[in-house]
Formats: sequence, C-alpha cells, structure tokens
Amino acid sequence: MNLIALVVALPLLGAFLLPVGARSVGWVGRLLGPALLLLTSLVVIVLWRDSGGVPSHIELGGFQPPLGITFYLDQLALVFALATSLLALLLWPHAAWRDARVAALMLLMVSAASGMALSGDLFNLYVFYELVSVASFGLVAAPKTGAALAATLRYVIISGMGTVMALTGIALIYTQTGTLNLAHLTLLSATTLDNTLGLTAFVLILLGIGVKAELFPVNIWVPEVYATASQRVSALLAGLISKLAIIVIIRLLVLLFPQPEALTLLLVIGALGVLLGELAAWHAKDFERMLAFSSIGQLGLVLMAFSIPGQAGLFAGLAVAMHHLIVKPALFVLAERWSGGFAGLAGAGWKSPWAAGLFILFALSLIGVPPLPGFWAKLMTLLGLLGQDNWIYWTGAGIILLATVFEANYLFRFGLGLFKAGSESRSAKVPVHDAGSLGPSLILGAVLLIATVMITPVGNWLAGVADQLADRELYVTTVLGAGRELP
Amino acid sequence: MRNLTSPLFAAGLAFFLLVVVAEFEPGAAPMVVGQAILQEAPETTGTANIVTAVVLGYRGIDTLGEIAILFTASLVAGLVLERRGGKRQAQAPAGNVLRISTQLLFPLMLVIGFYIILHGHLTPGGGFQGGVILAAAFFLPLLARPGIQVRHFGLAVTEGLAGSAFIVIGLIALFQGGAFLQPLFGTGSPGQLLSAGSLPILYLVLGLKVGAELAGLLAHLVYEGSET
Amino acid sequence: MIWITGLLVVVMLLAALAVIFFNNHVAAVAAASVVSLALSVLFLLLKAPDVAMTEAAVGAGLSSLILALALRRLGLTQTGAASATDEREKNR
Amino acid sequence: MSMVFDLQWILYTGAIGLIAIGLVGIIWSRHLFRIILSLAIAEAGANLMLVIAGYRLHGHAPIMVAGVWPEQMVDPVPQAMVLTAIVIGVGIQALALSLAIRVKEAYHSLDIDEIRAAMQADIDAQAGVTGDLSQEEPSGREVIGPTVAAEEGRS
Amino acid sequence: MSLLDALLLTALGTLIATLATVRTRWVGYVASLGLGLQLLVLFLLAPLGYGAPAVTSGLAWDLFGQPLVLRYDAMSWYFALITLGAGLVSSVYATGAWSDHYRAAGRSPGWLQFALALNVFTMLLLLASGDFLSLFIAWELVSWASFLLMALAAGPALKWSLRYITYATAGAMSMLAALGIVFHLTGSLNYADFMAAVDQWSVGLITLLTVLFGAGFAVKMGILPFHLWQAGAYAETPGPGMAFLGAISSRMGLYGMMLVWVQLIGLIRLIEVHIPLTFLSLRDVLMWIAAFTIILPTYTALKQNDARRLLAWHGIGQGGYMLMGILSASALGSAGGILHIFNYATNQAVLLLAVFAVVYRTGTADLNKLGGLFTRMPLTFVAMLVGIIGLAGIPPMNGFVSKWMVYRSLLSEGMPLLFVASVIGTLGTILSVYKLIHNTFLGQLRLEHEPVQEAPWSMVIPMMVLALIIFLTGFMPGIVLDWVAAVQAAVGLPVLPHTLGGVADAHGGLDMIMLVLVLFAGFGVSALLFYATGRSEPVHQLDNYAGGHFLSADVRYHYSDHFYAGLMHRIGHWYRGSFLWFESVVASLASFLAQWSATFYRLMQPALPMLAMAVIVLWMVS
Repeated sequence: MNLIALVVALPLLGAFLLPVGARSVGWVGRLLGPALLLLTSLVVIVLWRDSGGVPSHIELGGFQPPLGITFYLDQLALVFALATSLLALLLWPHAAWRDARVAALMLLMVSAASGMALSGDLFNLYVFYELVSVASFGLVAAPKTGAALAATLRYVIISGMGTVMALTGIALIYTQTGTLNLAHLTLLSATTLDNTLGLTAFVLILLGIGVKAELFPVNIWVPEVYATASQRVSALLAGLISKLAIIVIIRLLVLLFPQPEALTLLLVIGALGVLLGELAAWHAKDFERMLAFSSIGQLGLVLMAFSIPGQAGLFAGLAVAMHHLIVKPALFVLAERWSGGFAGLAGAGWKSPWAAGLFILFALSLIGVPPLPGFWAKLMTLLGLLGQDNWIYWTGAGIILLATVFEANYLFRFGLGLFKAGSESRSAKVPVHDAGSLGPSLILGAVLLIATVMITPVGNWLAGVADQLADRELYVTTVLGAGRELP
Repeated sequence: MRNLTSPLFAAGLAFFLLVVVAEFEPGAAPMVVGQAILQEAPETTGTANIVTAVVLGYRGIDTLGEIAILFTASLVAGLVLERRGGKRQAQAPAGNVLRISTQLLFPLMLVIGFYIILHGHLTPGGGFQGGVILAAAFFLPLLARPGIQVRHFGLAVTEGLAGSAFIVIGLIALFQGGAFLQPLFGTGSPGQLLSAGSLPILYLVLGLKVGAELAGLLAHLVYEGSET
Repeated sequence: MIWITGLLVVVMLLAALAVIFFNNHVAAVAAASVVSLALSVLFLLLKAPDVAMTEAAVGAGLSSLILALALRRLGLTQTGAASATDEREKNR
Repeated sequence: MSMVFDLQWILYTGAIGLIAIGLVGIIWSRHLFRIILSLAIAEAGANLMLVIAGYRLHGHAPIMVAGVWPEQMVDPVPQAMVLTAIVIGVGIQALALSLAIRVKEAYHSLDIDEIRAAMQADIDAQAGVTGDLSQEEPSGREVIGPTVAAEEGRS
Repeated sequence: MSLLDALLLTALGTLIATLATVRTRWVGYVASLGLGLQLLVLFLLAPLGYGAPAVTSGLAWDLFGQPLVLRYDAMSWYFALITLGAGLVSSVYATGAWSDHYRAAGRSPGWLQFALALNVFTMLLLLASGDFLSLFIAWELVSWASFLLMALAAGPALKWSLRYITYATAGAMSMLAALGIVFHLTGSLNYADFMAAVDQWSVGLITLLTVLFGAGFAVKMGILPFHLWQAGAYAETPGPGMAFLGAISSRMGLYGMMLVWVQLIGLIRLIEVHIPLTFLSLRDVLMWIAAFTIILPTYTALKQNDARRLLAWHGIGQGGYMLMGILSASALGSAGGILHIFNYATNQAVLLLAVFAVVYRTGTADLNKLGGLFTRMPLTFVAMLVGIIGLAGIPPMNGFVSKWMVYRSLLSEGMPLLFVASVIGTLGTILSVYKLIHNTFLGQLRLEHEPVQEAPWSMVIPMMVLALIIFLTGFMPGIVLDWVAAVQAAVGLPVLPHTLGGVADAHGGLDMIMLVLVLFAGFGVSALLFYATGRSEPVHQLDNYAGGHFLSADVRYHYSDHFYAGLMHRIGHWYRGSFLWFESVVASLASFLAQWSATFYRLMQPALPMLAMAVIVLWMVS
C-alpha cells in the first residue's frame, strides 16, 4: 500500500526535472507531464482495486502514526486523487505543451492536490494547500497580460491573508491539543476542541482554506482570475481544486468539530455565496465571468449541502460536488472558443451545433432537470435542508430555489442567444468550435450521460463513500489501530 | 470607509484572539507528541538536533512540500520577470571596496554555508539556513560586477538535480520495502559527523537546492532581462 | 528574562507600526528587517535556535535583500522624506 | 506565579499584535509595496504564535547536549513547522514582489485602487463588454422587461 | 408487461422513430402512425374510462429509497385520450402540404414532429405518475418539452420561450419546496402516506401546501397572476404546435390541481379552511381567482389584432371555466368543468387549425388584413363556424353542454356573484369570437386574396374530423359524460347521474338530443321557406350599396379595421395593465440586486470582507 506515495512523489520529481531537461530533450520533455499523470492514475486504480473499498493508511517515513505523518486512503481520498490526475490530464493547458515551466507548475499542482486529498495530518494539509495555491498563482499569471498579473497579485494578497489565518488556527489547535495527526486529534477533540477555542480555530482555518474553496467572504478574486487566466486553468481551479479545498474543510468538520454551530456557520456562508453568486451571474455580460459567478453559486450550494447534519448531508454534498466537478470544467472548455461578450456570440450555435448541444446538456444538468444527475444532487440537498426543524435551513432551501430560477434564466438567455437567427449572426466572425477544442467537453459530457443512465449504482456507491466519511471511529481505528497506547 | 473599519476590525480580531488565548495555562505546552519524539528520536534517527529529526524524518513530506513551494515561487518569479533579450540597465560599476571585499567574503561565506548545512543534524541550522547563506554567497559577485552574465542554466540544473535527488532518496527507501522518505543507512553513533544515516545527505541536497533557487531568484530580481 | 522579552516585543510592535506609517519606503524596509531581527532574538529566548537562525537568515537577511532589490526595480528608492501623497503623483 | 503569567501575556500580545498590525497594514495602506510588507509582518506574527505554542517554561533547546534530559526540552514539532512557514512566507513575498514589478510596468502605478480600476477596464475591454457603471444602458433591461409585452396590448 | 407499459413503450418507440427519420421527408407519416398506434393501445385500456380499477405499470424503480410507481386511473386515461387526440390531429395536420410550406420557409418540420412526439410522451408519463417524485420528474420533463416546442421557431419565439421557462422553473421550484415539506412531514413521497397524514395537519400547513403546489400548476395553466407568458409563447409556436399546446398542454396544470387539490387534499378541507378577516374560505378565494382568470384574458383577447394571439388569450380565459367548475365540488359543476376540458380542447384545436389554414393560404393572421374568405375557403369556414359556436357555448355544439352545467351548478350551489362574473366572461368570449370569424371570413374579399383556394386536403380532413367530433359530442354528450363520471369517481367527487342525451335530475336536467332535433326542425322549416318560395336571388358579394347609393366594384366596403374601436373607446381606460406593471417591478428589483452583487465583486477591496467576516463570526461564536 505504500506505493500510494508515488502519486505525490512522481509528479514532483517530474516537475523538478522538467525545467532542466525541457530545452535539450524537446518533445520527450513535453510528453513527460501527461505520461506521469497516466502513471499516477494507474497507480491509484491498482491500489483502489486491491483495497477493495476498505480504508487503510500508510505511514510516511515509517514512523508510528501520532508522531509521523500518515496518508489516509478511504474511498473519498482515492476517488479525488484519481479525479485529480485524470482531470489534469484531460485539461492539460495548451501553454504547457510549449513552455516546460507551465508543465512543471501543472505537475506541482497535481501532486499537491492529490496530497491534499490523501493527507491525514493537519500541518501537512496546510503545506499541500499552500503548494497548490503557489502553483495556481503561476498558472493564472502565465498569460502575462496586465490584467492577469494584477488579478494574480490581488489573489496572492487574499491568499496571503488566508495563510496567516490558517496558521493562527493551526497554532491554536496545537497549543490546545499538542498533536497534529487527525486521528489523534479526533480522540482529543471531544475534550479539548468542543468549546469557543475549537470554534475559533475552525473559523480561522475555514477562512484560510476557504480562499481556494471560493467561500462567500473570500471569493472576491474569483471573477477577475477566471476572466483573465486561460480557460483550461480556470476549469481546473473551479472544477477540481475548489472541491479539494472543500473536502479538506469537511474532513476537519466531521473529525474535529462536530458542533452544530459549525454546521449553521457553513450554511450561512453557503447561502450568501449562492445568493450573491447567482445574482452576479445573472448580471454578467460575458461568458467567462458568468461561469465564474455561477461556480461561486454552485460552491455555495455544495457548502449548504454539506451543512446538513449527519450522513445525509455528506451524501448530498458529495453528490453536488462530484456533479460540479464534471460540469464546470466542461463549460470552461467551451469558453475557450466562445470567450467574450454575449453580443459577439449571437448565433454561434448554428455554426457549431455540437458545442451548443453540449452547453444545453450542461445547463440542464446545472439547473437540475430530472433525468440528469444534477437533479438528483439538488433534490437530495433540498430534501435534506427541508428535513431539519430549523428555520435557517428552510430559508437556505428557499434561497436555493430562488437561485435556481435565476440560474435557469441566465443559462438559457445565453443558450437561446446562441440560436438567435438573423443574417449577421451567420457571418464568419462568430467563433466556431471544432473537434479538437471540444474534446474534453465531449468526454465530460459522456461521463455525465453515463452517470445519468447508471444513477442508482452511482448513488449507492456515493452513499458508501459518505458512510465512510461520516464514520469517525473507523478513521481512528484505521490510523491508530485499536487499543494502541498513545503518548 | 476603509481607513475607519480596518483598524476597528483588526482590534476586534486581536481582542477575540486574546480572549481565546487567555484560557491557556501559561508556558506549559501539552507536548503530547513532542515528548514521545524527544524520547524516541535519538535512537531511531541518531541525530543530536531533534528538530532536524522532525524536519527530515518524522515530517519529511512537509519539508519536501516546502522545497517544492520554494521551487514554485522561484519558477513563477522567473516566469513573470523574465523577458527575452530585455535591455540591460547600465548600472554604475561598484566601488573598489565592494569589489575587493566580495572577493574576500565569497569563499568565507561558502565555507560557512557548507559548514552549517553539513552540521545540520548536530547543531542548530541545516539545509535552509545554509542554503540562504550560499545564495547570498552567489549573489555577492553580482553586486561587485553588475555586468556579468548569470549562469542561469547552471543554477537551474543544480536546482533540478538536487530536488530530484531528495525525492530519489525517498523513493529508494520506498522500493526497499520501507515507507517513502524513510531514513536509510542506519543511525551511526550520535554526535558524530557521519551519524544519522541519510539525513545529512538530505540536508546537503536541500541546502544546494535552496541556495541555487534563491540565487536564481535574486538574479531575476536584479536584472531587467536575462538569458536563460 | 521577562524584561528582555518585554523590551523586544515592544520594539517589535513599534517597528511593525513603523512599517505601515513611514512614508519613505526604504525606511519601511528597514523597519521590517528590525521586526524580523527582534523576532529571531525572541525565538532564541524561546529556546528555538534553529528557528532563530532561519528567521535571521531568511527573514532579516534574504527578505530585506529581496525587498531592497524590488524597491530598486520599482524605482521607489529615493531616500528623501517625500510624503506618501506626492510620491503617488511621482510614480503615476 | 505572576512572573510566569506576565511572560505568557507579553508573548501573546506580541504575536497577536503583530498579526493585527499586519492585517491593518494590508487593508489600510493604498500602496502595493506596503501591502506586501504588511503581509510579511502578519506572517511573522503567525510564526511567533506557532513557536509560543511549543514553548515550555524553563525548557531547554531540543538539541541532545550532555547534561540535558529530554523531559527538560522544549517541543521540537512547532519549530519544524515554523521553519517551513518562514520559508513559505519568503517564497510568497518574492512572488508578490515580482508580480508587483510587472504590474507597475503594465499600469504605471502602485496604488491598489488605480490598479483595480485599470484591471476591470482591461477585462471589460477584452470581453467587449461595456462596464455596467455607465448610465446610458441600464443593465438587465431586456430580460423580462415590460417592453416585451407592451406591443401585444396591455392586459 | 401491463397495457400501460405497452402505451409508454409505443410512445417511446414513436419518439425514437421520429428522431431517426427527422431529416427525411416522411417523418410526418412516421409520427402520425406512431400516435395512431398509441391511440389504439389507449382504446385497449378503455375499461379505465368506464370505472375499471387503476392499471399499474410493471416498470418500478427504487431510487434512493423512494419507490417510483407508474399507474393509470380513469383521470389519467381521460387526459391521455385528449392528449393523444390533439397530438394525432396536429401531427396529421403538420404532414403533407403544411410541412412543404414550413420547409420552404427554411425550418425543418422533422424537428417539429419530434417535439410533438416528445411532448406527447412526457405528458403520458406525467399522467402515469403514482407518487410525488415521479410527478415532479415528469412535470419538469413536460415543461422542458413544451419549452423545446416553443423555442423551435427562432426569432421572437426565443424571447417568449425564455420568459416561459423562467416562469415554469419558478413554478417547478415552488412544487419542489412543497415536495420537500411533504417529505419532511410524512417521511415518504407516495400518495397513500400523504392522504393518511393530511388529517392531522394544521390549517396553515394545508394552506401552504395548497398554495405551493397550486402555484406550480397555475403557472402551466396560466391562472391569473402567472398568465403573462402564455399568450405570446403559444402564439409564436409554429402552426400545429400551437394547436397542440393550446388544446392540452396547459390542461396538464389542471390535471395536477385535480390530483393534489381534489384527490389528495380533498375539496372538503379546502372549504373548511377559512381565511381570517374575511367570510371567504380557501376554495372561494380560488374560485374568485378562476373568475378573474375568465374575465381579464377574455377582454384582452378582444383587443388583439392577431388571430393566434386572440385564441391564445382565450385559452387562458377558458381555463378559468374548468377550474371554476371543478372547484364548485358539486356533481353537476365538477362534471361540467371536466367535460369542458374535452370540449374546449376540440374547439381550440379546430379554431387554431382553421386560422393556420388561412395563414397557409393568405400568409398572414392579422385580422385587419383579411376578410371575405368565405367564398374561397368554404370548408375552413365551416370548421371555424363550428368551432366558434362551440367556444361561445351555443346549443348544437359541445361547448354549450359544459358551460350550461357550470352555470347551473353555480346557481344551485348558491354562488350568484360567480355566476355573474362567468356570464361577463361569456359575453367577452362571444364578442371576441365574432371578431375572429367576421374579420377572417365574412365581409368582402380583398383584391389580393382573389386567387386563394381552399386549404389542401391534408389540412382540411383533420379540421372536418374535429368539427364532426364537436357536433357529435354536442349532440350526444353522454359519450363523454361516461368518462367524466369515471373521472369523478376516481378523484372522489360526487358522480353525476347522466343519460346519452345529457344530465337527468329532478329539475328537468338537459337532453341535448331532443334540443338539437328541435333546433334542426326549426332550421329545416326556415330553410324550406327561404329556398322553396324562390323569392331569393343570388347577389354578387361586391354588388351592394350604402347610404342609398351604389358602390363601385373597386371600393372594398369592409368593416374589419380596429373592429371594436367604439367599444374600446368606452372601456379602453379600464385596461391598466396592472399585472405587467407588477412583473416589471419584480424584474427591475432583481436586476438592481444583481447589479449590486456584481459591483460587490468589482469594487470590494479583497481583504476587508475577510477580516470583517472573521470578527463577526468570532463575536457570534463566543
């Protein structure tokens, strides 16, 4: 089982060697990145098959868990590690083929992202989170236009503040508990973290890691960065990295801070995110920013789903998160050719019907039109929210319903704009999608359709993952082993 | 609006943190894991400096993450600052005093740097501190003779090789059946220069990498354009 | 022991305030290096020699160097006591 | 003992003071360079808090020296963490400064508001969209606006 | 593999077959054949229409712990019959000549047929829903299918279909909220638990559920506050699509209302729920909404100059009658309401097909530019004549039977004010319907319409069949009343005793057979007198005089421009467009909020909200 460390080590090795070797070895250097990603996804698949669904852990450096750092491999971690490699492979930015440094940044991001999914140590999660954000600074600033650089700078400042808050949170936790291993912390949390100090630490870490998870107060950077960065990088950031940040928060929530106030806090932040995101998206007048605001709204929805107490909440949250993981990158890839204001895109649907068809499919799934998985995810969330006897949860459900109406309006305002007839719209200047530019969207669309057809097995599997995530005792016994004497 | 609210909010945050912090009993860190490491570290890793044992042994992946962050930071700084064939500002030639003192200081700083790196597992200090000193050492000639070309390619190669060496050592442990980044070659006798198995090698490699990276970073900052 | 820590903390906080309120950028960088120097001595008092060395080498040494170089590249190195406002007109 | 209590109070006021001053610096100052500096200050404060977390009164440095027993030593784990945190801080600072250099070249100013306005104008121009602050075309009119229904007669 | 599965599978088969042949010429025939097959299978299910127990489908899923049950009962069968009837007629109408005309205009009739088949399939699925979850899923599919049908004709239709889908999503979301509340209260989504638990719920909860479910259905049905989208959206739908939508699509809302209000919650509870500070009960409020839904849209129809818009506004008005009848909860009234669904479907379909036949020939539906087509298109004229007689509710046609039953029940149930309101509505109907036939067929033929011939047979046959159905069900309403009685039994309303000729009750009831025979006897005598005595002589349409002197042939003396100008002069100021104003208030409020949130992201300095949030939350936490 120790081979899982390769998932973090190999891309890192590739990243270190790429800037050195790229000039001399030419195309081998270019292919090194995708090859490594293929290798890591194979490793994850093999390990997943062997583990057969039973969570296990590995000790890095061979030291006993509470002292050393451990990687915890349950279904959730493995699925996100696999998703990281596959999605990065699918969305390999065009700049990465030309410039070895961008390829190195991508490899760093992938290794840190899978590290974040797997790691079972508080400070280690922070280091991987920091590596992901520094790598994303590089990828976002890659276009080197004035706007991209300014947007990245504002992003660096707000991430810097997030770092400070996360560090303070970790310091508080360490002062109180004296350990960093999540399993050990879970044992101690009942006695030490179940008070205002625990909540303060949670709030600080939530804001710290929330920068990447596009939580309400700290997602000011999202529209600027997604509008200026290259679309595939935005796809990766919006689709994958934000989910990983949320998964980290949820793992901390489930293991260390099971207090109800934390859940209501998540709900309030999520609700504000949904409301502001969807309203701003309705107001946006160009495609990228509409997608950026819609991703803020969707992530607010993910947070609200996770804020439902108990296993139902985790199940609904995972469903919405996985659905957004598939749909948003595909939409951003569509934005590669269809970037810019809506006026310029009037009638673009006639010239590239496949792209328009894909957009309609993804829009329907985002809104939650039945047979598509988006509907089941939203239904689970709403039933969960309305199932609580608490008026805040009911207002949350109301906000989701209101936001869906706005979502339907702005998505199909753009969708129908694609088919606006009229002579000038058929002119040459309308951007056209061809097979090359649609590749990733087509694959993700196929995945969505497969999930639609096999909704019951996918649902049961997700319920299994949610059960494992919700089970704190399983986590502690797997990592620390039953009955071990602890320092 | 900003000038009023920011001090207010900062004061509020400080107040809450103080209220929360006041509950800790003074100066008595629980040291739940710390005490166990202090007992166990000398035997398992064989280092005198327990912090090095923690940095490279117990929390090795943290340090790997750390040098990756530094590598990314200097990579991005290079990516952003580099411009092909940028004009070289005509800088005033440094005075004689600076030139001569740099010639004197350069070997001295190299010695100090390597000393600190190699004794990382015995005395305080190690890869990071030594690497910074090496970077400063490489930076001095730039101050002395502003016009000289910086061998960026050389720096990049050392940086890449050192980083991959760090990982390769970890992988060797993995492929020998142990865990990733497991200390190798036994522990040797504590207190000796050649003790603590693979840790000193890791620190050496780390020092070289940090040194090369920061030198590259400083070079990028100094020059407008630079050939790579 | 208490007095030294107390003194250091006061110096550190004053230097931190100075970083924000000094008009002249070079002075601000100097104040920043004072903060990290005071911090590294504090780390020594807290029995963390490794961290003290790192803070001294990286915090005081390297970051001040990087800040100074950046100042030169940004063209803000005039040492006169120009006030922040007219300096903004200058670099417009 | 009062002496112990004062030491801890001094240290924590120092740490939290640094963080607070850093955060104020980031928000209050208009000049980009000062914001990056204040960020460094805030991170220094956070590092100090981490080290304080591991300090034990009358403890010894965690170096195996003759005559010092492990029980007397200070907690080594936070020191390892701070090592990493300091170097991360410098890494981000260097990155921010290089970005600031290029932003100054692009927008010829280091005032945070001017940069934001110029960036927003760039993004709007690149997307071919008129900024919605302009009064001539109030936004969102066409969505379900009454004009749509007007021509088919009032109801 | 019950008959219901056969029905659904044939519907799916038609859908796939239409999709396969969408590019070819004979897609119309494939679609019509498929719909005909479905109608045949429905006839095999006929016992349902006569009180047989519900048929449940073999396909049952269990999704996330919620069983999805598909079953047909008398009500579903009745609605399915109308859906398939309307679908078949529209599909046949859309094949042949009309499709060539449509293809010449640059659009593809194949996709229209596909959209029709998709709408029929989703509606059959909706009618088969056996629990709340399948009801909601099918409901969303129906709204999105009709969105596809509306958005097919690009151009102005895009704006209207976007408006429709916004309303429809709002309605669906209110239904989803109700669904969530029901799940929270009963822990499951099937009807049996709901009906068992509804007794213990408080008055407020029942009102909330009624309103939430009702809002969802009212949007589709076009009940008053949510009616603004319907006229424009239906009018922009291409030809037969509009006939289908006008006939049955908005009645799915009525199916939902009957299912939830009448069958699950039960009208008795709605009557018990008293609105504080007023003497009205919840049911009375709903009936008054239905009454206003009759009046306002009908008088807006009066002002329309486009025939399609006129009939679309009528669709909304007539919906009010059906709702009024059902809510009267008496055997006679509810039977009238349910019968009116069938009657109005046939009337609306035949009128729309006639209008589109006129459009096919003359190219325009603008009532100010038509006239005197009676001489050129006699069969279409007959079809429209039968349609407007039925719509106005004049004896020989079926419209009279259902309107009579509704009026009679309003009086016997003691609701005179509602009776007055619906009579005002009927007045509006007669006025606007007369405008339709006068401006199109009566008066003098225009110069440019001289060469116009009768519509091709592929369009006339469906119209004639519909006209025949209207007359037959008017002459012998008993045929449909059997099905209506079965529906009443299935839904839990008192069943109406009826005979082949009409209603039999103590106060003399209604016998249409006798009435029609007497009517025809009267016509016969007057026709005999008119033709036999030879006094009459045919006069050319243009040989007329006004004010004592003759008009030359080139002067067309035809009162069709701004037909009701005089009437409008008097009641014009009553049209204040209050609903339009309310809608634009909501729209501008939403756009203001959106602009503020966009500016929040544009202007806000990144660090301040983070610090603010940290402090606020810490304060709350401590």
